[in-house]
Amino acid sequence: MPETALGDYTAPPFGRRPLQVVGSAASGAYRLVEVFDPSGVVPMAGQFYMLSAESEWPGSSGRPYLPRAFSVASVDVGADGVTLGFLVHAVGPGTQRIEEVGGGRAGSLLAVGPLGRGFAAPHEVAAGAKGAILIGGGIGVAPLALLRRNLIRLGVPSRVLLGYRDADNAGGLDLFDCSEIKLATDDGHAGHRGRVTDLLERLLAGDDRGSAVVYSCGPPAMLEAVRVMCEEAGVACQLALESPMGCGYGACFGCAVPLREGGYMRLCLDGPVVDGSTIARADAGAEVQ
Amino acid sequence: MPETALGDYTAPPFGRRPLQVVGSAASGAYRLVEVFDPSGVVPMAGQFYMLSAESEWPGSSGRPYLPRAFSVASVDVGADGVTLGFLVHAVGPGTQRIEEVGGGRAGSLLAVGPLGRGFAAPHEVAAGAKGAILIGGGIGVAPLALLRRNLIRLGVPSRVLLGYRDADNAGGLDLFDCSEIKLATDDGHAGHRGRVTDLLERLLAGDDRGSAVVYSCGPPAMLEAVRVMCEEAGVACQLALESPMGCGYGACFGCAVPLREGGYMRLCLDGPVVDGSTIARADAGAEVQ
Amino acid sequence: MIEARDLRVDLCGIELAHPVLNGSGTFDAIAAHDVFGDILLERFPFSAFVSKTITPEPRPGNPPPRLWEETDGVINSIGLPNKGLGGFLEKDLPRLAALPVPLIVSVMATSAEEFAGLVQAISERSEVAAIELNVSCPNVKSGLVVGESPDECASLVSALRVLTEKPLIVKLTPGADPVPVAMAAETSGADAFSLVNTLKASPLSPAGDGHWLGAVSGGLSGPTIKDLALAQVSAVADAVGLPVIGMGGVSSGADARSFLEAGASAVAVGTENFRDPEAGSRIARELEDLG
Amino acid sequence: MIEARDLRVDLCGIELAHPVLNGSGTFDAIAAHDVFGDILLERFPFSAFVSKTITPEPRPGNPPPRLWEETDGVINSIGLPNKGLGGFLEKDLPRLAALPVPLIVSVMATSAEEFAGLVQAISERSEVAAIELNVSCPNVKSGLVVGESPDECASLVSALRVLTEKPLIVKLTPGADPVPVAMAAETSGADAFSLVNTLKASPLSPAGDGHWLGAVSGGLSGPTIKDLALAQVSAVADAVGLPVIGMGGVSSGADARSFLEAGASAVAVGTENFRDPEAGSRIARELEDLG
Ligand SMILES: Cc1cc2nc3c(=O)[nH]c(=O)nc-3n(C[C@H](O)[C@H](O)[C@H](O)COP(=O)(O)OP(=O)(O)OC[C@H]3O[C@@H](n4cnc5c(N)ncnc54)[C@H](O)[C@@H]3O)c2cc1C
Ligand SMILES: Cc1cc2nc3c(=O)[nH]c(=O)nc-3n(C[C@H](O)[C@H](O)[C@H](O)COP(=O)(O)OP(=O)(O)OC[C@H]3O[C@@H](n4cnc5c(N)ncnc54)[C@H](O)[C@@H]3O)c2cc1C
Ligand SMILES: Cc1cc2nc3c(=O)[nH]c(=O)nc-3n(C[C@H](O)[C@H](O)[C@H](O)COP(=O)(O)O)c2cc1C
Ligand SMILES: Cc1cc2nc3c(=O)[nH]c(=O)nc-3n(C[C@H](O)[C@H](O)[C@H](O)COP(=O)(O)O)c2cc1C
Ligand code: FES
Ligand code: FES
Repeated sequence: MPETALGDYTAPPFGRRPLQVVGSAASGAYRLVEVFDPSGVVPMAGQFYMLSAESEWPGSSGRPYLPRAFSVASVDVGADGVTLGFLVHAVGPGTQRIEEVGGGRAGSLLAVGPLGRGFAAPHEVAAGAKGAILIGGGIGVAPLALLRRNLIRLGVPSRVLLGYRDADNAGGLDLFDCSEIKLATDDGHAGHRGRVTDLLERLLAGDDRGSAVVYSCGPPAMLEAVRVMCEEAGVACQLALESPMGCGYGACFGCAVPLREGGYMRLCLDGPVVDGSTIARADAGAEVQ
Repeated sequence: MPETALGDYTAPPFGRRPLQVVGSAASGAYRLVEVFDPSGVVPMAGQFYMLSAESEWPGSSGRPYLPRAFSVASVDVGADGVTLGFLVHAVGPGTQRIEEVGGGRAGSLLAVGPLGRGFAAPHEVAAGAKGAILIGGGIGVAPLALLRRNLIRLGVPSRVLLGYRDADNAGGLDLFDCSEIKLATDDGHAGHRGRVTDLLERLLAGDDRGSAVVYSCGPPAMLEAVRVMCEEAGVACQLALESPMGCGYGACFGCAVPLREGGYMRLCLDGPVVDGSTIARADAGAEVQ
Repeated sequence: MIEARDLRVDLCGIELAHPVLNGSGTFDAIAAHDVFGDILLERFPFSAFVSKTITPEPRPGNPPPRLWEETDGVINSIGLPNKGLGGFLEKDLPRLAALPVPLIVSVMATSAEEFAGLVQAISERSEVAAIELNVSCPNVKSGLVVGESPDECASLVSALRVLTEKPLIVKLTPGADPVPVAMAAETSGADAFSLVNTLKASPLSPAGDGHWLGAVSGGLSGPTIKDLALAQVSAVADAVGLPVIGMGGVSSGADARSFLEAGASAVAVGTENFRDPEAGSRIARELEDLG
Repeated sequence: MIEARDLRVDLCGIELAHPVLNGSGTFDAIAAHDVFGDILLERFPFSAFVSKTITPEPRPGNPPPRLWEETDGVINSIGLPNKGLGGFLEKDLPRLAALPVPLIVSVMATSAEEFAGLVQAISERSEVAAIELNVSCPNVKSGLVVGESPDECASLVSALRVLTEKPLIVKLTPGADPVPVAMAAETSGADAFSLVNTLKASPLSPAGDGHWLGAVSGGLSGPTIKDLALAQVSAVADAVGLPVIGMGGVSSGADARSFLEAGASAVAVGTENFRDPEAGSRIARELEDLG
């Protein structure tokens, strides 16, 4: 795995380890679950962990059976280890169970990670690029929150566009500590009424076009719209894709995403962050949410 | 099904119905879970219900999948229906889940019943028998509690012998409202230190022998000892057996208990209360606990 | 019984009020009548009743324990307890004939001659609407698993075909690819197929002291085999031109619909009956609500 | 690697430190090395490594979705993505040869000639300790399911036997009675058996809009098939005189012990690897603790 200006690749500890839950708080309609990782491995923005609960996994419905993938949304490096924040949108048995462990019950999550390929700095993606446009939809804001912080630390200017369907599906805004966020919501409950890609369209029509790289995470249809817009505008983009992951470390071949050149990649190894130019479509993998 | 002086056979409502939990209290190491049954069907002592929980059945371990059999331990007939009490000893996933529903969480149990054959009055079991000796072990005290009440109501004199392994496995004493109980415990924490069958042996050596019928419920080894003692003493006995029940109403053929004459009975139809003389051994069925 | 006009099914000329039957051996209508009374007849859960499999001679069944509970399923080693042909005709048939739905009698034997005896005797009884051939029961140590061999199955069906005009339903076993077996049976004159029967499995005692079941091995059923059953039902329905009764883990209207979509003409409910005596009518109702 | 003296196993002359292998296609040692680094080699979870099945030509695998989650298991329609024989020998073999444990290469082809090509090429490589013949993969639409037919399997094994001195492990399919197939393969010169492979199953989309998997059908694995696998492993171990590698839902030392008690010489861990990358060593350790 290549090093990037946004962080070095550090191999995750081998195996599955229990990480103690040290915090849990609602973040809009999502929940930020924080765990403490004494291994001290610092993940890159865009990397993910495979998480499961120590007990009651499977839950009452018989599922979940496999662990679930979660992007790391915040990192706090301390002397004894790192505190990792995961933003959880409870959409099914796995995410519900993870949210429950966070939500009050003391306990641990079983974790494998950090895994996968994270975001690269703008100049690594496109020669001459100096700024970043972050565009997130729904729970896809999670990896962008960490990316944003890392960019600020590196002094890379970035603009943030976030879109939500409605208030019941919005959260994570508190992870972005600056007021420079532009919002779009389908129901108009906050910000622009409409698609977040409308906002991107305007930006790409403006000055930033030549010098920025677009970073995006969100629902497949949004990512595909972003990919096409960027392709048409000649702007490089990095997309954090989703695909149902069985293992997260290349063992199951379940996370296949079609490549533009034909064949498939394993998203857990060659993603979740991919260059827009490598894939045929951003909505061709199996939808996870 | 024959009517008996201890109650008439009333067909249970067809199908599985939710019964609201109206009470739950610890009873020693067991729990008495009370539900309200608006159908008003009054069960006979010795009959049982197939119970499952409305939600989280299966529980976190993937089991229970099938409903579980519970003897009715108390009955309170009201104007709108009957309140049924079940004494629960949490030994595995099914009993634990039933106990939980009772233990605080408002909710309902899904029930089929009353099912099976209950106890008959002494004179119906043996001509001339006027009294009863009730001998119970562990959670087997449950059906005897109701039998005792019914006998009192009918004016049939009865003696009660109850045995427990130790305090962690004792309960249900509060269901016997008279002080005439003789206790035996393996660890000697209460009553006679030793087997409850020691107490039976003494009784059978005494005067009651000719005029009493023995009623028993408890672990297979105890029931088998009771059966042999009664056979040797020439005293009729009715034993409430256990066998792993899949359905409780004759559908699965899972509850087979060997007959003395060869072949098997379905305990849910021809039991759980059987005459000691009909079975080869009382510990030949599969142990449930 | 459910009066849902658009749920009606014609199964080999037998008119069914809805597509939900019981799986053989998973509902004893006589016992249930004794337990629940006449309301069972008024609200009979199935659109046809399939008897427990009967054999030429009486059988006591296997030694207990006979049930093992799985996550979402059951392994049974019941072992086909039944009164034998004579006892069935004399004691059970009159009572089953009183049910408000058509009767399908399931039979099993260990040779073609014995099978012929069963089919001939049952064929004479006008109370019986159809005969199901159990060629797959994994619980009984028969030397011959007819349902795993296209040739064996074809010759059995040919031999029985000439003995009866009643529809012959062949119950296929999931222990082998059912498609060639079904195709051979179709050519030999079968009228319909039912599948899946249980899958052979051997649970061990959690105490680590050997096998759990008295008969060592049993058959796996319940929701845990549903997706496996769907694969087999759809393969058979695609391969043959005859009606298929799909089963394996059906416990809701949605499950029933899945089997119908996979190509089944009707479905059967087995293990779910143990959890809910009225499962059949509930599932038919849910199916109706699904539209 | 675990140094547990009394757990050592001899498998067809291959010395294994403990009886826990991986199931083919359920652990990619090269990818895991890239992800976790050299610690993977220091703490390698299996006592031998079984490669993903390779085919003569490269295969991209099936369209997504490829995984369906069951209660206690998974249905996969991965479809044997692999680099083909040439790519395997050139790119993968050197890296697999660097693993600290013996290497078993799994191969599959759609004709005896192609199988022969694979076996011959791999047989020349001293890095390879044994060859596993995948005659049962339910994901690939081969015309021929060799593993379901004793005759087919016997003639394949006979044809390959003369081409190699390396142990030939035949991986049996659970879709048919494995005993006659195993007996035929034993006579034809097989050295060992592994079973079970996955069971064919077709999950439907919960949205009610057809099949879930991109390839329609897939193979069921995980704890949900354990008791079924135990039945088959014990039947094969009883019937043949060769070592058996048992698998199907092994996720704890107690499960591993069950398979060993059923007659297996070693066990393989498949789906549990997805939940826990170190499952193999954990299970070996638990097995040791069970004594
Ligand atoms: C790299 C990556 C990073 C992610 N990061 C985050 C994050 O930071 N926060 C977050 O909340 N989520 C994140 N996700 C998504 C999250 O992993 C999924 O939402 C989660 O797997 C859903 O699991 P579940 O059990 O809650 O729901 P599921 O039951 O798995 O439902 C999710 C979808 O799966 C389908 N489904 C239904 N039944 C089945 C079945 N039996 N088998 C398979 N699929 C079925 C349905 O279409 C359903 O909509 C990420 C995913 C990836 C791949
Ligand atoms: C007629 C009758 C009346 C009863 N009355 C009462 C009552 O009033 N109160 C009461 O508390 N109990 C009563 N019981 C007993 C109660 O039904 C059982 O204790 C209960 O079924 C146990 O279920 P469980 O899930 O808690 O435990 P289980 O997990 O079922 O464990 C019970 C035993 O089953 C075995 N077992 C373990 N795993 C499995 C498996 N996978 N499949 C099958 N068996 C397994 C083990 O030997 C274990 O010790 C009665 C039983 C009968 C038949
Ligand atoms: C306890 C039990 C007994 C069964 N007995 C028979 C039988 O006698 N004859 C038969 O053909 N199938 C028998 N079966 C198989 C069922 O009819 C059905 O094919 C199978 O259980 C799959 O359906 P299910 O998953 O809905 O239970 C039996 C199944 C169970 C669980
Ligand atoms: C995702 C996945 C991929 C598999 N790929 C292969 C394969 O390439 N070759 C093979 O012989 N078996 C393959 N199998 C089968 C396993 O090796 C094993 O036989 C089966 O999964 C049963 O074991 P388990 O229940 O422990 O997973 C695969 C199984 C899974 C779940
Ligand atoms: S998630 Fe298993 S290979 Fe990618
Ligand atoms: S418990 Fe099902 S027949 Fe008795």
